[in-house]
Amino acid sequence: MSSDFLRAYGDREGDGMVQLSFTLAILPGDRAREAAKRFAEAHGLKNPLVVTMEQASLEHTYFVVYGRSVHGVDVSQIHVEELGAQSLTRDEIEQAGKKLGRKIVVVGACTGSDAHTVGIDAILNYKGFRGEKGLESYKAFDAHNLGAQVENVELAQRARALGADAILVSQIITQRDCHKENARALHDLLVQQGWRDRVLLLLGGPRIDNKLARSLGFDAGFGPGTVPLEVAAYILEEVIKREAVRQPVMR
Amino acid sequence: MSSDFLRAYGDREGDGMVQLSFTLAILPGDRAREAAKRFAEAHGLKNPLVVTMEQASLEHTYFVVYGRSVHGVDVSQIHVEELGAQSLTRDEIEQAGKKLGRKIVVVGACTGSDAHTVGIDAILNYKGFRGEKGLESYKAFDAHNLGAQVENVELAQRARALGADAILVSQIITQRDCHKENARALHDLLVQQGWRDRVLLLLGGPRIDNKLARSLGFDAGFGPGTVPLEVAAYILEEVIKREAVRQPVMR
Amino acid sequence: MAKVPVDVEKVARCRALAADIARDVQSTIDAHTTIGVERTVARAYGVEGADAEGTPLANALVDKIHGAGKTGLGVGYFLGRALHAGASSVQEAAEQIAFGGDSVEVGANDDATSYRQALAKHTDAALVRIDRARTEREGLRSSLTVGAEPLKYVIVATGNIYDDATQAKAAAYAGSDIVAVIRATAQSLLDYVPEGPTTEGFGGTFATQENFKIIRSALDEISKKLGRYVQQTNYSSGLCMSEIAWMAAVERLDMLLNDAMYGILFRDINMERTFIDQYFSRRIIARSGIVINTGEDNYLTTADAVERAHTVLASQFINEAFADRAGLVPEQMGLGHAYEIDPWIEDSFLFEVAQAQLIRQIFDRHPIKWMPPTKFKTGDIFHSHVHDAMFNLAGVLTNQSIELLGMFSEAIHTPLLMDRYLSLKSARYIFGAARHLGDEFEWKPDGRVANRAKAIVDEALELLTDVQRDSIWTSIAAGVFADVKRTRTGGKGHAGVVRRDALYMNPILDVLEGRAKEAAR
Amino acid sequence: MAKVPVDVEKVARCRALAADIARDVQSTIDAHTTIGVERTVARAYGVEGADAEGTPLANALVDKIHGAGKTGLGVGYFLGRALHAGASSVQEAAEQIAFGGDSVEVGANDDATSYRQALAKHTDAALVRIDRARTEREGLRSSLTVGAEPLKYVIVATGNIYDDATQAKAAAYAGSDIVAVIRATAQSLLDYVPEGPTTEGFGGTFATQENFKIIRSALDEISKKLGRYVQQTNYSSGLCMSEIAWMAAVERLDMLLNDAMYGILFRDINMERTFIDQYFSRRIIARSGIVINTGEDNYLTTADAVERAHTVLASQFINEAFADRAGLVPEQMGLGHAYEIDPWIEDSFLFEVAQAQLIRQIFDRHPIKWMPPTKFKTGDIFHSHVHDAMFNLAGVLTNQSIELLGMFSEAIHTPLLMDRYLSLKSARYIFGAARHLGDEFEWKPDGRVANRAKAIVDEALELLTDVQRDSIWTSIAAGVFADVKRTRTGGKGHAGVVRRDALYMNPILDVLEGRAKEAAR
Ligand code: B12
Ligand code: B12
Ligand SMILES: Cc1ncc(COP(=O)(O)O)c(C=O)c1O
Ligand SMILES: Cc1ncc(COP(=O)(O)O)c(C=O)c1O
Repeated sequence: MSSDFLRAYGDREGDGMVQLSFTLAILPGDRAREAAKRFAEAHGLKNPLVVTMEQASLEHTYFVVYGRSVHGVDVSQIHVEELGAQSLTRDEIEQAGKKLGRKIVVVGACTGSDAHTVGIDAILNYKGFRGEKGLESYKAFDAHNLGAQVENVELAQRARALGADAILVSQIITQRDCHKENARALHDLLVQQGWRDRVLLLLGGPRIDNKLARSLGFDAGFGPGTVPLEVAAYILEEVIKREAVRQPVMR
Repeated sequence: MSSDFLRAYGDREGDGMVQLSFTLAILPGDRAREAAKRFAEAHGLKNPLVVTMEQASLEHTYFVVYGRSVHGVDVSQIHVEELGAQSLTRDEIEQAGKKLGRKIVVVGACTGSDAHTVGIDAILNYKGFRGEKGLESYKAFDAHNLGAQVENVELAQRARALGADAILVSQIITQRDCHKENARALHDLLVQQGWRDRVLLLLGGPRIDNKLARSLGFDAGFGPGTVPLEVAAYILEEVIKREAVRQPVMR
Repeated sequence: MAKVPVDVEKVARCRALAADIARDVQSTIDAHTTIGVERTVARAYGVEGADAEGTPLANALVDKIHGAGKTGLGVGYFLGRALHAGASSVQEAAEQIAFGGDSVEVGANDDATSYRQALAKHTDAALVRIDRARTEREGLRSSLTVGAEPLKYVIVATGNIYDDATQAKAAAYAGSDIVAVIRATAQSLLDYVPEGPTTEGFGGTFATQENFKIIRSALDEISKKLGRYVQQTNYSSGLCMSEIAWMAAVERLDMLLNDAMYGILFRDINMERTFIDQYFSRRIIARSGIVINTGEDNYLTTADAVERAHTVLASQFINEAFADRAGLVPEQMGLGHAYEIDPWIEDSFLFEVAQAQLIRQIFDRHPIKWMPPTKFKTGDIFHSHVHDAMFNLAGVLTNQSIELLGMFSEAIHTPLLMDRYLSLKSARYIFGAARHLGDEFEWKPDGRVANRAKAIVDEALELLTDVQRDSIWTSIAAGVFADVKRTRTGGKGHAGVVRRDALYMNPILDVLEGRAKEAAR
Repeated sequence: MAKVPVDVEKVARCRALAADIARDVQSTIDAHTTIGVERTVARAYGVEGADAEGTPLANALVDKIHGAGKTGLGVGYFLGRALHAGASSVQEAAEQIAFGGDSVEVGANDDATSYRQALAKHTDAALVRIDRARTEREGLRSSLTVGAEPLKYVIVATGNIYDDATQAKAAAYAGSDIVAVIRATAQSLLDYVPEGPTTEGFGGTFATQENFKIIRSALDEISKKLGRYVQQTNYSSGLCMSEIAWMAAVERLDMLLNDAMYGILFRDINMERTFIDQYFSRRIIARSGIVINTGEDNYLTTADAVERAHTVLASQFINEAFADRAGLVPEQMGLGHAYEIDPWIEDSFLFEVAQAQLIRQIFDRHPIKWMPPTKFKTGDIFHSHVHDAMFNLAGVLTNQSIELLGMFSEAIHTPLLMDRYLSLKSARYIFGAARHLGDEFEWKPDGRVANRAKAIVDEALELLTDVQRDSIWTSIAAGVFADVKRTRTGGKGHAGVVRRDALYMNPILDVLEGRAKEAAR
């Protein structure tokens, strides 16, 4: 066990203490307590303590259990694809944008039947997020926010028409993984239309991370708390990188 | 899978949804999120969602994870030793006590260095618990409450001197299982002194249940929320049962 | 109750301005109908069922008429004509028109008066159906106890109506007074109401007539078991606003989310369409005794709750004015607002209380509906639970009527059974522990709370003055509410708006508006 | 601040009665010493270390004297004699007496005056050590910022001092102002203070001088890192009350749990022993500038918090009177009370607020210490977190000085790192969100809150009248506090109480009591 092997920390190094809560379709009692205990044990909790057992419906009981987990993670085995972008200041971005000699066109939308605009607005709109202005406010960018409830087909068409360097997709609703389906479908559509490689694809939302986005065919993913600057920096760097590789960009 | 096979219930039958929270000695970030995810997966959570990742110290991060547990419990396989006692009313107890022709002597204490008297007081003292009076208030019982911080040796000696039918032990402090050690030690002491079989041994406390008490050599265990009546009914029935088997009781 | 100072004269001016704003819109409403309104009329007359693809007969019928450009006559015109021509029932009439090749042209010797007569007994029946449901609801309610205010309102949203029923009963068991079945994500943009029970929905469950029945019957069952009447609510909103209002009326729902402007702002539904639909939906609601819940809470999810607090109040005056025009009494107007200030702002609790108390006092006969924190919720469920606790405290302190309980998992998923149970437990505790807190003091007349309340009234008055001057159409286009801009003819569903013909026939509306005599019963 | 009406005349009578009660006890205190007091004196003179079995030299020394029945002369007498006889240091003197066969009999030609002289420079050194620690503490404190009230006080209790240090730093990082290391379950009944760092304890960690040092140094480190001074506290309580007070004084602790009667009631420690020990401990505390926290909160864990609320107030007056007699200024008297009313009682929050506000007003210069709900906590950690939230709200509303933060796992275990983090986060939120709530109103003079406050004063006055009449000895025997009965000569540690001899020598006490001149420095 290397020192990179982490166990849960309750109040002592390596004590493995975790808290688990759940509902079972059983009524409170000795049997139920035992059932909850075994359920916790099945997860690898040793000597689990059923500290709450309360009837939550005519058929269900809610439990809270504490126990010492036998599990751990070897963090030395974790290789996450960190986002490439360096942290640039707003000024640096504007400088680099000037050098580029043209505005970077970004087109964003919250797609499918998802009507949550706040996230994409936070990134794109002038108003911004946490006191930081959105991409609209940058001279380096030409930002188009199509709003919410935008179908993939429409988004693809508008983006193409605008000559987008980057498409920004927001997905907030995640019930039964509809965000994954929706995102992957856009990627597939662009592949089918033959221009996937010519555009940066960004995905964002409270349940998105870089790893997930990449697994759905996107170039990068942005999670909760993202600020416009990070996104601006990422797009700028990528566009410059790509510009260098393959000139001229079709438009 | 029989219908007795229970999975966790989130908002749909069998969805397996559980909530797990814990702390790891790692700082927040993509690696930490992945570590938390793998940690959750190790417990059998499918597609775990790391919904919280907050730095809780200079070295630790606190996580909340939701995921669908693959585990379940077969409740048909659970055979818990339910407490024997039927639910009697106070009147029925007093009636049966009268028939018995003598008072049942009970001696209670909170043992070891444990100073928590409230639990044992709730069961024994006149004042009682949740509006229900304690064993002191029954004509059928002669109740002696030795209070807290009572050593096993002293308890055994007093109980013997008083001719106890039942010894009631309360254990509240459970850090590093000191309650188990303490309780088992009393049992062993009585065995050693040769009169374990002649007395009922009851254990109670917020982390006690019947199963645990029996595994420690006690006759019955009582958990949180116990009311005096349950205890009275249990002792009465057991004493009557034993009286019938082996007459006369040594005193 | 701990009161804040309210300038009654300013409030009166706000009301007068709002009445003006609504009056301006009413002329448009009175001159138009929509395909949604007409489908509602068809359903009220008894048109039911759907074809194999799931297209409701009401849609097929109205689409046929609309395709022929004759919606301006009203579906009643054509149904009456078919009945007059011998159709044995409204259903048969509808089928003939939709599929049977009946003409939807207006003939030279059409006789509107006879058509209206042919409809008369059906008009009566339609109203009787609503009234019966109302009587039945009121009977059941009065035979059982009802919860104390703030009423504890919780949502269920599994996507599957049968799971919803399980959870609705669980919620009732755990102490809720009102259960809402949240709608599936996409439903408000559908221009039809799905048929039958449904078991697949994202973020919620479809609102269908059958689903309403299933939940009502589950709640009736548990209400009787508990001896406490549990209310049901759903959404009369989106492109089928009035159809759903009618379904709710006949299926004995108790409340409806229903707002004069929500669809415009949050679903990008056309403005005219929304105003016309809301009017007819509210006419039905007024008749049925249902309580509406308006959606001003939503404004604070897109706009800042400190800076734009007055837009909520201004909009409430407008919603009140529209509701009043549709015949609702104040006791039916559950005006909405929300606890959405950034919790980390110093004295945020005081600001929340100020607004809650202000609204409570201004709309004193109204069953105010209060929404919990949502926007600043994070995945930290423990902290989220505390945030909701402060909301609950503010609710009982300011005596809100309907308190939609927050869920600690708000930022994560629609509530699990356990989440809802804990939410109810927490509300029960706080409503009890601080039951009479509001009776114990008055707010200092020049304190932070009072000054905040005064400022909100001042700003609302200013805003209403502007809106009255510019008209609501222009004001919404300028983004005064929710920081969202919409145009009069933009948005979804505008094609379903039609100018009424001189012969426009809607006998049900005539009764609801009090212009036609009611049948004796 | 939202005030409740307080009858100042009644409060003055309560104070006078309490002063009387304490005066009665003082005659016993002044006539006695205890083995605990003498060990403290020995330590103050520099006696340190322990033998291989862990018996501290201070114990071996005093046990020897006590065994010979000479405790009444004071350990100072014998140390002074040994020094006078040529011992090179106090430590050597102590070793000689304890193990070296020095006589502990009083000789015919003993010369107390010389012994006292021999001690003089050591007496000075003992006081300098306390004063230096105080100066150092005050210096560090004033070089850093300190948190706003209510101060956020949290406990750590892993059993292992090194884990405690980790958690103390974590707590500081997460925003705590004060960190307490809870003591091991059995320690208060030990008649010695263990030596060195300890890593095994049930329910807490042993209070040892080395452990104090470890935590103080961890907190100094993090305080400097954060730029915010974090206070340390522990327990001066149990059979080693005054020894621990001395250790805390020299190791720069900031606060101490220290109560005139807690040991009697909750640890069944002998009454006389406790009163004598508390006096000497407080004399040291007064000198060191430490703030005490009294333990009236505990009463409400065994007695009902609604019915016995006045016993808390009455006891606070008594604790105040005892503290005053020991030279503490009000700014050092952190009188304790607690939020322990059954949360499911209607208006329980109002009752809690009434008491908290009342105590805040009556003891207006005192750093009131408020304890969270514990007794009605269950394993439902989610609900427990909400319960604590209401406590936090009441704390900021009534402006408590020191708020011991509740932990959601209270009914389960001593806090995990995560539990403490969340507790601090919640307090930070509520203290901010309701920061000025108390400035916004006054309680109605005849409301539930005000009437409750009045009733508590009335009942406390009545109780104090009885106690003054009967004496504290008799009253405690009758169970007036905490529903617990104890007798004057019963309980643990009575054998360690000794009547002072006419020659009793305790030069340190003489200085602390202001009877002896202080050395110039
Ligand atoms: C505000 C809100 C609404 C508003 C939306 C208003 C609007 N115009 O946006 C209203 C009230 C209309 C609404 C309605 C509904 N909502 Co809603 N809503 C929320 C709420 C409270 C906050 C979301 C939000 O604004 N967050 C703030 C923003 C700034 O954060 P963000 O979206 O995460 O964005 C940040 C990052 O993720 C990132 N980001 C996001 N997108 C992108 C894109 C790119 C390219 C990049 C780089 C970054 C990026 O950057 C942003 C800034 O940091 C959440 C609960 C919550 N607290 O999260 C529920 C929530 C999202 N809603 C939910 C639901 C179910 C609905 C409804 C379907 C309910 C119903 N049936 O009525 C409806 C229907 C709406 C629809 N069709 O989508 C659920 C989703 C459940 C799930 N996981 O699937 C949630 C979680 C609530 C819940 N617990 O039930 N909602
Ligand atoms: C009150 C209390 C105290 C009071 C005790 C006063 C007294 N005279 O009893 C005081 C303040 C003195 C105290 C001190 C300490 N306490 Co304490 N205390 C509690 C508290 C808040 C409530 C316990 C209680 O009274 N419950 C109410 C009674 C009615 O419930 P009950 O005990 O479960 O009893 C019921 C059943 O279990 C059953 N039952 C119990 N015994 C028996 C016996 C029989 C025979 C039967 C049939 C039934 C039965 O019937 C009862 C009625 O239903 C708990 C936290 C909590 N909320 O549980 C902590 C708690 C028990 N204490 C704790 C600790 C650590 C301490 C200290 C060691 C802390 C310290 N270092 O200072 C000290 C030392 C005391 C000691 N040596 O034991 C921990 C224990 C941790 C653990 N699991 O090991 C707890 C859980 C708090 C915490 N989270 O840290 N405590
Ligand atoms: C008035 C109103 N209608 C409807 C909804 C629900 O959303 P939708 O109908 O757009 O799905 C809300 C949102 O909570 C609302 O406030
Ligand atoms: C004044 C006082 N001393 C001590 C303690 C700690 O308990 P003990 O010293 O008995 O272990 C407490 C309890 O919280 C207390 O209030």
